[in-house]
Amino acid sequence: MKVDLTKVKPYGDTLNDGMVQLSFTLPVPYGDEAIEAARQLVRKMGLEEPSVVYSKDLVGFSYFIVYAKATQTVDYTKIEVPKVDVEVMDKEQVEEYIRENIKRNVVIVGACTGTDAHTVGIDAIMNMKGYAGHYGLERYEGIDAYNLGSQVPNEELVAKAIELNADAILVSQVVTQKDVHIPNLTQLVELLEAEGIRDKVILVCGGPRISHELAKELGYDAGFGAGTFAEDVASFVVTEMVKRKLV
Amino acid sequence: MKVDLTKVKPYGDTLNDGMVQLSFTLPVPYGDEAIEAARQLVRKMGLEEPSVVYSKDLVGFSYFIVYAKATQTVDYTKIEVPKVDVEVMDKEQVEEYIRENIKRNVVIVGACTGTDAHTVGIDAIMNMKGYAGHYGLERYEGIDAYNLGSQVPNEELVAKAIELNADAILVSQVVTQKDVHIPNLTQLVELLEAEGIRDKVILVCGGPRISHELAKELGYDAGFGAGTFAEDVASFVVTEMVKRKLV
Amino acid sequence: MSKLNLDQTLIDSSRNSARKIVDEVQKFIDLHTTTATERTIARLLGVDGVDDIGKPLPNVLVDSIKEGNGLGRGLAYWLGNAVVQTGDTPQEIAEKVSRKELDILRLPTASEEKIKETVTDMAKVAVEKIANNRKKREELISVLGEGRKPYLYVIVATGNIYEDVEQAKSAVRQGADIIAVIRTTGQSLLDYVPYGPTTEGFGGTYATQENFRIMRKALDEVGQEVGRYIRLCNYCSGLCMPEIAAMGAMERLDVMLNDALYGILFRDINMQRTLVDQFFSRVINGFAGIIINTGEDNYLTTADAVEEAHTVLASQFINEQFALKAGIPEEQMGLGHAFEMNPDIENGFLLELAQAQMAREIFPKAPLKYMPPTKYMTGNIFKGHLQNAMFNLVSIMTNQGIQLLGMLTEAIHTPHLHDRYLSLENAKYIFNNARNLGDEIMFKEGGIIQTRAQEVLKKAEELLRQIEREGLFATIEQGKFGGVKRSRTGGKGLDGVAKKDPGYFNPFIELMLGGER
Amino acid sequence: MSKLNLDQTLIDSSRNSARKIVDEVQKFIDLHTTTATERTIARLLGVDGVDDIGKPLPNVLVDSIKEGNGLGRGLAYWLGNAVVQTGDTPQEIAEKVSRKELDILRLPTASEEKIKETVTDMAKVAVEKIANNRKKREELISVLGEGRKPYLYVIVATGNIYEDVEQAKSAVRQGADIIAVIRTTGQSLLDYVPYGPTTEGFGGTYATQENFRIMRKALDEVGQEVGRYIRLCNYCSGLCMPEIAAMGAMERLDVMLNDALYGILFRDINMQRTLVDQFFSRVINGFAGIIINTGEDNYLTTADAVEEAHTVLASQFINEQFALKAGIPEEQMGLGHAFEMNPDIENGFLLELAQAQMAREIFPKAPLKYMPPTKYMTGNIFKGHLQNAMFNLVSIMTNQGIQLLGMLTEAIHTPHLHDRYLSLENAKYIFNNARNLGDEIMFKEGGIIQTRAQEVLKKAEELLRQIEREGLFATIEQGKFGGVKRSRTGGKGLDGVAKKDPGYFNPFIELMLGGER
Ligand code: B12
Ligand code: B12
Ligand SMILES: Cc1ncc(COP(=O)(O)O)c(C=O)c1O
Ligand SMILES: Cc1ncc(COP(=O)(O)O)c(C=O)c1O
Repeated sequence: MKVDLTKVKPYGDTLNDGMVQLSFTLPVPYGDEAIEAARQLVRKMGLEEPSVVYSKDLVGFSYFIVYAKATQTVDYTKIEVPKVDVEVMDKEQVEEYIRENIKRNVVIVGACTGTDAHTVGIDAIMNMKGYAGHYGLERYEGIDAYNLGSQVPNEELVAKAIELNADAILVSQVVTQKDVHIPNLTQLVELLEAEGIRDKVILVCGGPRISHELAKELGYDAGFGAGTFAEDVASFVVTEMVKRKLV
Repeated sequence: MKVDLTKVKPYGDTLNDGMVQLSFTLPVPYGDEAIEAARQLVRKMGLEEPSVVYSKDLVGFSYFIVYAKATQTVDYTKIEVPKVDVEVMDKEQVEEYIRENIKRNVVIVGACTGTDAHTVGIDAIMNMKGYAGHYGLERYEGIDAYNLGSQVPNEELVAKAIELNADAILVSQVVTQKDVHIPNLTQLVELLEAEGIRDKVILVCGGPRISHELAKELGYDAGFGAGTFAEDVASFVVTEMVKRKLV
Repeated sequence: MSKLNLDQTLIDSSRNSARKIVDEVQKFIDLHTTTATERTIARLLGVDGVDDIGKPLPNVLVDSIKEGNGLGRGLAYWLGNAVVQTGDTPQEIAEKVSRKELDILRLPTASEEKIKETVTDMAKVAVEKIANNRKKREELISVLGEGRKPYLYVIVATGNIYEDVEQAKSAVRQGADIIAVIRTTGQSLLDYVPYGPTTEGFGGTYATQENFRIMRKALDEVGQEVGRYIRLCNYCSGLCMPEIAAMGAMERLDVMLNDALYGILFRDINMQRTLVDQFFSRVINGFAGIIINTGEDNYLTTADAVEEAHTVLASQFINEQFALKAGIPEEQMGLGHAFEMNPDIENGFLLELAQAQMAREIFPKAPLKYMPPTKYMTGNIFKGHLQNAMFNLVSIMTNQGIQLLGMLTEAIHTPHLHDRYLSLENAKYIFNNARNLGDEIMFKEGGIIQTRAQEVLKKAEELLRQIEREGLFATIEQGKFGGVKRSRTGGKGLDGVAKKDPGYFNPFIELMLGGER
Repeated sequence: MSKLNLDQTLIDSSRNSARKIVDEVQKFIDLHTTTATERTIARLLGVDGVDDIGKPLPNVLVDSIKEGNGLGRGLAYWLGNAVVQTGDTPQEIAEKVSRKELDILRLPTASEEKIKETVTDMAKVAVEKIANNRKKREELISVLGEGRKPYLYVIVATGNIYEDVEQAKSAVRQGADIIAVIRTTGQSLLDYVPYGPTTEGFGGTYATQENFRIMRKALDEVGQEVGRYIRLCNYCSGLCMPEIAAMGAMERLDVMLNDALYGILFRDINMQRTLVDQFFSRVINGFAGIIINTGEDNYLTTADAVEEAHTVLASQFINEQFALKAGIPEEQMGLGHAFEMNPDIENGFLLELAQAQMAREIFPKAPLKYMPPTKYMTGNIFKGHLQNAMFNLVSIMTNQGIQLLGMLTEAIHTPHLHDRYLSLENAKYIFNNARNLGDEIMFKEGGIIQTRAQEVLKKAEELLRQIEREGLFATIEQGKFGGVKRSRTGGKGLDGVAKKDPGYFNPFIELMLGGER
């Protein structure tokens, strides 16, 4: 069993068998034709031998579970993933880094913005208690952390950042239905630019559907997804401040 | 909400959102690159906005659950499915049909062939008891049903069919791993042709992965899949006998 | 017969404390009204529609009264007087006010008696209509029948009422008993109720009276088709709590999310505002025969389900007393709790079982609303489906009333059409396959399950006694529920609260509750 | 303490009947030998490899003896004599026979005593090796530890031993305790054991000694990595039952599917052949410390799990007695049963619970092998995952020994790599989350669960008494097990059965069992 990493295919029970499981609903009445429609659709995706292993009449809709064989391959050796480019330090190391390189308290303002009321994520990063045994920023020596909570309008967040002379702004977005987070995150960047302070702050966003790639696209300095801890963000913020000479 | 049946797309929660769920394993070590490989693969299938909602390190392999949006559409109005073309009669009707149109007993031989030992399917069709409240062929007046059981070599089945002067042969194939059923089903057709009796019998196969389409391709008169009852097969056999003037 | 060996004196003491806590708060409530409460009265008296900039006429009317500092007297007084003076209908008056053709604070005033009489006559029409809806529901249930308990409750949340309808019908055909139309993100913070049919929500659909009507009609139809009365649920919370109650009562909704504290804790709505609003909303729900669903489950999305289980129970006791105050019988109290423990906990299932059984024994007549795992759901839809199965199993073992079905995609998106089907299949399988398991088993004396339930009860009782000493407002200020701290004068909507003037009156309280407050 | 209130006299009576049934059959067994038995003796004496057309040398040797009508005397006699006469090793002799250089039936004959002594000395070497394997296993377990019961058992079935290895290692890393390499379709009907590493099976991989070795090595390695002894399982059934036992004993397998009746019922192997073969195979398994897994679960794939539950129990009693006869201690008896009821049955879960708890109480020391739902699995992988969860729940509630994990794709294909991961995750979640549920609950006196168990026991006892009267052969002829009828002289392999001559001997029975048969 020797995998050719330049031509990677899904693996069911034999190398390169290409096996993929799919499930979806089609808005057509249930019957043999619906099942055939499902098979045709999967074939159009470039998958071979589609086998509808289960189907169900949802009355006016038809649901399918399908197995099929992917024909496509991926060159794994060529993959490069944009990553937050920073050596993650632990709490003590961040504190020491601040003492040595910044020599003053770092001010961080955070909020869950727009109509989004999911505080648990931003709390996990900022509150004393932290998350899964990792203390939040409030507990870091050398960091002044202000968590504005949820449903904070972008305007209010910017005003607060200016008032506190913040070094970094952390934004959480959890509701992503119909991509509602995109305009909201974009508007914040615009507001900061309008206020002329975009360059003076480290701007970070996070949430379960946020990737670093997306964050960069939207004009943020970094983005953090599921399973982030305070130290990941803190490490990025303090190193970036030094890099961008914002100390 | 008006569905365009010439351009049907998967339906998640909005018409034409194209939402599809996939899961598969790639034989690459787990990490951000693996996740990106999964996304790239799904994009190559012509699906947009692939979102890896779960991934798991299987050590040397990586498992993914992905949601993405299909871009392909299917023209539902153009779909035609090859179907066993017969009016299904119930037991009494079949018996009456035999009395009126065939006027002698119909001999049917059945078996689960090759190395396949799954008798439940063929028993469901042939044995007295039947399946899910539908009596099997043995109980039909006017039908002499011989169930040879499982693991029957094709040669033995053909010999028995000749010996009994069978009108129809029923073959069950349940094990389909590595397509083992294809050569086995094909060989039976060849044997019958070699014996010069292919035209004289109604040849039917069945099993959970058998479709009428596949059966026709392989040279059978009909194929029956999951959820078949004795009356489906009986109706086909007796009508076909009359149609082909084998009475 | 208690399976848990719970100490009845602790239960009695808890209930007693809760009653005293609520008595205290009710004193405050009785002295105040709110913009939302007055808008509700306007709606019940027949005011509907929007002005030319889309502002709802109930808001137009109440804002004009508020600006003129007349809120303390109550809308009923001003509107009643206007009707007496002009002979117009409330709707005509509202329209005139919106066109600035009329200032109802500056009309000559009729006698209080005359006004009250006029208003009460109009109010009776509304109350009659609601009573008829209630009768209609009872009739339909007796003709069509209804699902077996636990009722299978699923949400629709496409943002588009017409898509919602399709999805709801499909869900009913797969076995759903209750359809809840989730509200769009942020609606709870709007200080008005949007108008008309809507197709543009995020993570949910606007609650509007027209949307209620559309869905009610669809569910009545599909209910006929499947031969089962299908209940419709919406959200009676946020800044328009009592208005939505009124709309729901008029459109024959059957179930309403309606918690005395939820808005305070989870939407940062001012506590004075919410507490006053919840009272009238509950009076309406109670009278309309609507089952309320309280929101204790939400605590466990921020606080730990093992550590903070007693706060759920304490809150259930409080919600029970608030509900009784508003005339809601136990049979309409869908007290909330949730299956929210970390699935990695050894014997976590036993702890969940203990909690659910405890709620069952302490609130024997309530159609308990049981919420599925959400917090520990992940993108692993296969594992998620199992978590939901274990949740369903606890429910059937402990005889819950309303099963809010968990969706295997909980961590990813609002449900796809087939997610609902899979959830219904999950629940139907487990409920049927283990139907009488609860009747068949006893719990070991002093075992993990009994001990856990006893401990939670004990801690809840202590907490309630503490709240009784300190008062509910102070308790919330300290963050005792869901770990969320709220100040008495913070949050949204405080400016909509007003002290009642001596002449204040709300005709519906008397009509619906059968006794003045 | 019985949770089921089972009647001990019925249990005793059942066991008593089973003993008598088996005593009768054992009389038949003791008078007969088979080609497979003799080939096994050849293997144990060191004969291995294949001839130039790929026929295994044990077959070459035994066939030559059979053709010369010498089978009744037994291979040990002929081969022993040849060793005495030629001074060659058994392997050398087999090779010469295969090259037609030697006819071992035509050599001068040494004294029986001399032959016996020579053979016994050689046999002791083999027995010693097997005993060492057993010690090695015990050592490894005491150093590495092992999984908690119920052991998590998964299959690999790619057809390619090298793919199997990858999949097995991945499964172990996800938590598997036992890896079973499923055999290719049809191997059980081969009257020889294939040779060497193989990569071309259908629905499973050939059982060969080399494949055993390859997998054993891989599991030892990954066991070190995860710090847990990993058990290897294969199939000791079919026409080569005892040969595979010997190979397994030599390669330190730990678990063997090994049922006294399975081959008869499900592979249409002649009943005389199977019954004789199973005896020697079990003597070897017993001595090698291998846990046997019996196949009662298979009944329920053809017969109805509600109607025919008592046949499972009856068969367990019979398998128990056959095992005792062959020196297998209770601790090595993985008696089989299965979670095979139609998931649509109301309270089906209660019936499954009753059956599993009953097996537990009746066979308290046996590491019961519990099989997952298969028959009612469909292509609906989500529902299937739930069926498996309920199965896992019954197991942890009733303290089963070996949990053969259900795969959500059971109705579709042999498991994909991640199917195994999902199954392991399923079992680990349920086992951990409901770890002590069984200790916590009692069953209602006279309730559905108790009543069901009592009924099944009663029917099993009646069936066993009937079999005792009619004999096992006749019972199978009537189709009492799994609804499958087999005649005494039908099926495959009867021509491999021979009556023992007076001078017959098999050195291993004495050495392994410590008493001649
Ligand atoms: C808890 C919860 C709630 C609670 C929130 C309580 C609170 N105070 O936060 C309540 C019950 C109030 C709630 C309500 C709603 N919810 Co909600 N909720 C959840 C739930 C169950 C868990 C979210 C959570 O707490 N996760 C745990 C935290 C720790 O994870 P996290 O947020 O991902 O954060 C981590 C990382 O992402 C990252 N991170 C997050 N933010 C940031 C920011 C920065 C700067 C950085 C560096 C990192 C970072 O670090 C964190 C720690 O590792 C999820 C489902 C699920 N299982 O995920 C649904 C979910 C998020 N909710 C959802 C919805 C739709 C709603 C509602 C809008 C429904 C409605 N219409 O009423 C409402 C309204 C809320 C609103 N206005 O926003 C949807 C979102 C769908 C989507 N993709 O858009 C979900 C997925 C459920 C569903 N399937 O419908 N919800
Ligand atoms: C029962 C069963 C067994 C029993 C069989 C007992 C018996 N006497 O039949 C036992 C335990 C012995 C067994 C053994 C094996 N099995 Co098996 N078994 C199953 C199981 C659980 C159910 C099959 C069944 O009975 N279905 C019920 C019947 C009524 O349905 P059906 O066969 O589809 O028949 C209907 C239709 O298809 C149709 N039909 C069928 N035949 C015909 C013929 C005609 C002419 C017509 C008209 C219609 C028709 O009508 C029937 C009624 O509606 C399936 C898994 C599953 N849940 O499907 C695995 C399964 C079929 N088995 C499988 C395998 C691999 C095996 C083994 C090969 C494993 C091994 N290596 O040892 C062995 C060996 C058997 C062999 N040599 O063939 C695989 C097949 C994988 C594949 N796609 O190739 C499955 C899918 C399980 C799995 N995931 O691994 N098995
Ligand atoms: C009692 C209660 N009200 C309302 C809601 C809904 O939230 P929103 O106020 O955002 O509509 C919930 C959330 O589940 C709830 O439990
Ligand atoms: C006892 C026993 N032996 C053997 C097998 C395997 O079948 P085969 O004989 O085809 O290898 C099974 C099937 O599960 C079984 O239960």
